[in-house]
Amino acid sequence: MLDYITSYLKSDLTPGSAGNLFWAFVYIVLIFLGLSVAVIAMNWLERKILAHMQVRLGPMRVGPHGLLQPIADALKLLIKEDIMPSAADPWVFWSAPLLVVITAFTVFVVVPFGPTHAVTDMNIGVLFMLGVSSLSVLGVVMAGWASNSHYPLMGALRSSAQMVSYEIAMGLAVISAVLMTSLNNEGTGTLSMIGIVQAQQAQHVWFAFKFFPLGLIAFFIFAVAMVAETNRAPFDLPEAESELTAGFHTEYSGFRWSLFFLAEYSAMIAVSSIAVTLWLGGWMRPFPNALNGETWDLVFSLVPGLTFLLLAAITFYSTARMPKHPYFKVQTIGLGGFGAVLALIGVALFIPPVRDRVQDIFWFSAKVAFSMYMYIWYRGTFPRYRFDQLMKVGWKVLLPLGIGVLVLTAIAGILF
Amino acid sequence: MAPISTLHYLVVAAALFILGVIGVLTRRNVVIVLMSIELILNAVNLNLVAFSRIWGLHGQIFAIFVITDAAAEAAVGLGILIAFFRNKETVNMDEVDLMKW
Amino acid sequence: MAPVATTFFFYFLSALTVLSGVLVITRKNAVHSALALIVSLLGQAALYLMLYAPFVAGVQIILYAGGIMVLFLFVIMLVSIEKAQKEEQFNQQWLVGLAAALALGALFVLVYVKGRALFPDRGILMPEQSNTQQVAVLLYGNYMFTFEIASLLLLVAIIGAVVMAKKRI
Amino acid sequence: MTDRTTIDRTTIDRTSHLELEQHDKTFLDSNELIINMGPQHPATHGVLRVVLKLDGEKVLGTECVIGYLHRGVEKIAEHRTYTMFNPYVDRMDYVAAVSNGLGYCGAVEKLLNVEAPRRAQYIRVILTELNRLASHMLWLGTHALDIGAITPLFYTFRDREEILKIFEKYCGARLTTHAFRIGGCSYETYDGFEREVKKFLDFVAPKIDEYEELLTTNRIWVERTKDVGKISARECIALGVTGPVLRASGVKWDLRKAQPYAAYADFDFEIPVGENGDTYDRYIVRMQEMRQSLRIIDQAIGKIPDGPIMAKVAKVMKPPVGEIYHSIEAPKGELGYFIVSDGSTQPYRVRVRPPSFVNLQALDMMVRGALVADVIAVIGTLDIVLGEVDR
Repeated sequence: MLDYITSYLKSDLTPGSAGNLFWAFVYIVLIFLGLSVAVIAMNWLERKILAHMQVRLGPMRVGPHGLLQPIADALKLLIKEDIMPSAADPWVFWSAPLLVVITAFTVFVVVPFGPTHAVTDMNIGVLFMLGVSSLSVLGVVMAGWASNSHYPLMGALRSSAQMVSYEIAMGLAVISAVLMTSLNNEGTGTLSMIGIVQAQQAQHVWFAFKFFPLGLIAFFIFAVAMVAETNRAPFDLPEAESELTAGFHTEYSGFRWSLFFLAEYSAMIAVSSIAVTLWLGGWMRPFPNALNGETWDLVFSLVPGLTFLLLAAITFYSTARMPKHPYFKVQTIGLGGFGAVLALIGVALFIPPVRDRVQDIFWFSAKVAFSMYMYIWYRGTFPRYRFDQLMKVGWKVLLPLGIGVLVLTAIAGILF
Repeated sequence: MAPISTLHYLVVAAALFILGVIGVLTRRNVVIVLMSIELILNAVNLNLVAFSRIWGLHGQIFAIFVITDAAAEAAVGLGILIAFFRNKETVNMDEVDLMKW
Repeated sequence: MAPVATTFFFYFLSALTVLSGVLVITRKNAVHSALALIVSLLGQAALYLMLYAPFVAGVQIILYAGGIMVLFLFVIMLVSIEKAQKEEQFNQQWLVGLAAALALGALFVLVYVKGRALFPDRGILMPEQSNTQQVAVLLYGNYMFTFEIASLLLLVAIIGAVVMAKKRI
Repeated sequence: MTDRTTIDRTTIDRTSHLELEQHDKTFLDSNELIINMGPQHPATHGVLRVVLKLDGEKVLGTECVIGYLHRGVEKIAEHRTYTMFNPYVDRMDYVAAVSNGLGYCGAVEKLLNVEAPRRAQYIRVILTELNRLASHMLWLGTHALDIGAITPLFYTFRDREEILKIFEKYCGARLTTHAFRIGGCSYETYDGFEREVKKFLDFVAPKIDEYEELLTTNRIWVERTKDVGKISARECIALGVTGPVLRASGVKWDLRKAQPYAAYADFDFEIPVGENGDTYDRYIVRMQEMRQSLRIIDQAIGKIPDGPIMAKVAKVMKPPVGEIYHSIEAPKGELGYFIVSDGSTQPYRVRVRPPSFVNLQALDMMVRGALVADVIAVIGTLDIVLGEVDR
């Protein structure tokens, strides 16, 4: 048994490829937990960042700087009465949020957090991710239809039309990235998520900067399409609050609504990880071509620890600025404790074996986090598109652009 | 239990095919008839892929073509359905008895 | 990787596929039928994976479950189904249909029993790693012409669907 | 089978009454879906209920159902003395309460044939223009929010707060100010009023640039607002639409210039006008108006005269028998008061011509043939306050 467990650690395969069920299970649990924590953190961060963009403070009451707010929200949602409209179709109404959540989580089976840190490595990885994430539209349509109400139905129709049309632009952008993986001596490309990152490693470049500006344009197309896919501002028409109240999940409440919420955020993380894997070098550290060599490797390997120390420093600074009043005593201690935990993690990340193991995961998460920040930024900045304009952007701008980039990438691949 | 052979897959495909045929022949709702056709096409696909395990990949290519065809068929079929519904306000198969409108 | 619990998964998936197939043709509500069909299609995609055809499985999920079925659901929502639900679900010739289906089933049984030798039990295991490549080589090599014709078919289908569904040209 | 007429903006019959009963069961065909937007809807700015008749996403017609906030203000007036009724008018357009008060006081003053002293007139102008700024800021924030830009709302509310602080210091109330009395002002300005208003002017001018930076050249904003809710000058006049909506259609009509009241004749300012009468032009016009208000306040603060703030008005007002109509340019358009006096202490009849109510009439015409999302944009751009629509 112990051999079975330890044997995997020495191999350089993913648990799925090595056929090691135990570790596959461990990875699944880890990803599930990590994703839940990420969604909770994202909830807090989105509210905080948006608030600071909008000259306000955001959640401040529950816990120091509102740190416990997402947990309070989750508790509230779980305790809330779960209402089902009497005219709703119970089975479909019940299964729609489940379907959305399941598809959003299933995608993470193939997301490579590092060369061995993925549940499994499929040789149709990208196809799998696109396919499974395209299933979530079914959940949206089911939710809208099952509610048996006008606004959800309109939201569902809008979102299905939107998701289906943006999937095409997305697919074209993905194909041009896959095309770039075939630029090796054998001329064989790959659809495997790990294989794509390895191709970028072999070519010493992130695909976003390959064939400048082709890679960048493809990345741009994907970046726009992925916002539309996840129904986020400025493409949040299906749940446009000022038009359709809440779109397809108007009739949902309590736990079922929180499932939609969970699915939306994990879908955002999922498409961000596709973008990171395909264009931003996956787990590679920044500047793989310009700043290479032992010294730079060492310098970049210190970044994770430094990041956490910086976060800890910010936390300590905020702790020092807390009002000196007995009422805030618990909160101040809590914030200080949080900072101490961050600092401990930061210190732990400097220990060489940990440092080497964590590198890949850190860079991958950092890039995904950057992408998530962009999501929040869009939401704070852009007005919402109208439906016909949304379709126009999808079909008349992104689609021709995608085809053009694809053709040009193929030509560039032959020429260079 | 016996190891899973090609024949097992063929039996599943046959079952799906028969279900599809029953659906096409007996249902009155046009949408469900169209879906039954999809079932039939899928049964064929399963056969093709199962055979491709023995006689090479050509079966999979055919399966892909069948899926393409299914997409085309669904698009045209649903287009006809919409046109039909707009004129007759029903999705009943038995009402489809005019060659033009 | 070596397949795990093939027998169990085969029986589980085929039961799922066939049972949801039964639901497709028996449900009153077309949306329920469509959802059952989606489950059936996903079960089949998993069966393709077991047959070492991952590319076809991926195409099945993206195109069938994600594309065609969304189209179906879309149309079902557009046409009112409340009226269709209250009507008689099966037409008068359901006995004939059932008989035809049974005859077909008998034919299948006959073929499978008589022609058992035609389907050898040994399967040539496709090397999983290069399935997509092999499909691509065949698709853009031997079947290039067919591939182009398929694209033409799709174009015709698009135009046809638009012409049919448009209110007024 | 209903007749399937082509629906597009050019051929649409913009005046026919919407027949809500006549519709099919689904929305596959031309005239089908009836959607009830409001009275509890995030984007109808209160308790407005709009019944939409839709073809898919396209609006075939609308019907406004109002009255959810009706409080019978006009009827109340008949049982209050002229002075007692003054605070009630603040509750109509509660985001521009000062303008309401100015209109009412002006009307009664005309009826009594008294004139407020110059200093009072200047204070009135300053506060009214500040209130115009506040009202336009609130409009901008909510309008942008309706179109999906959530950030401007907080910026405008932050800056509106400064105005409300000045109001609070002046008269003790932030929203329903009751700042003016018949015959002048209730209060003398507080110490440092001029300084604070000047400080506010310096503070707010760059902020308006900031809003414009966020929106004016934003591609999505321009696409969402250009050619949306178009209304021609002719249609505006036919419907009695006034205010920025009218001016955005190209009519240079501003009561501050056309029939100057208070001290507006003393100031130098321009009337911004648009060309197309679409939502974008209305946005531009209102932004320009905010700058013009700054100009007026700046001039008023510069030459505010000394003197009394109240004219001699009897404690118990008994205006002569007669009737009077007095209107001012409120932030939303022409706000008029028609008062009939029977010589007693109470008005015989008060009728308010609220700009929001009249402008709301244009909604149906503006959104026919547009999309659902445009209805939201148009409701936002009309800048209605339900308190004033329903009274």
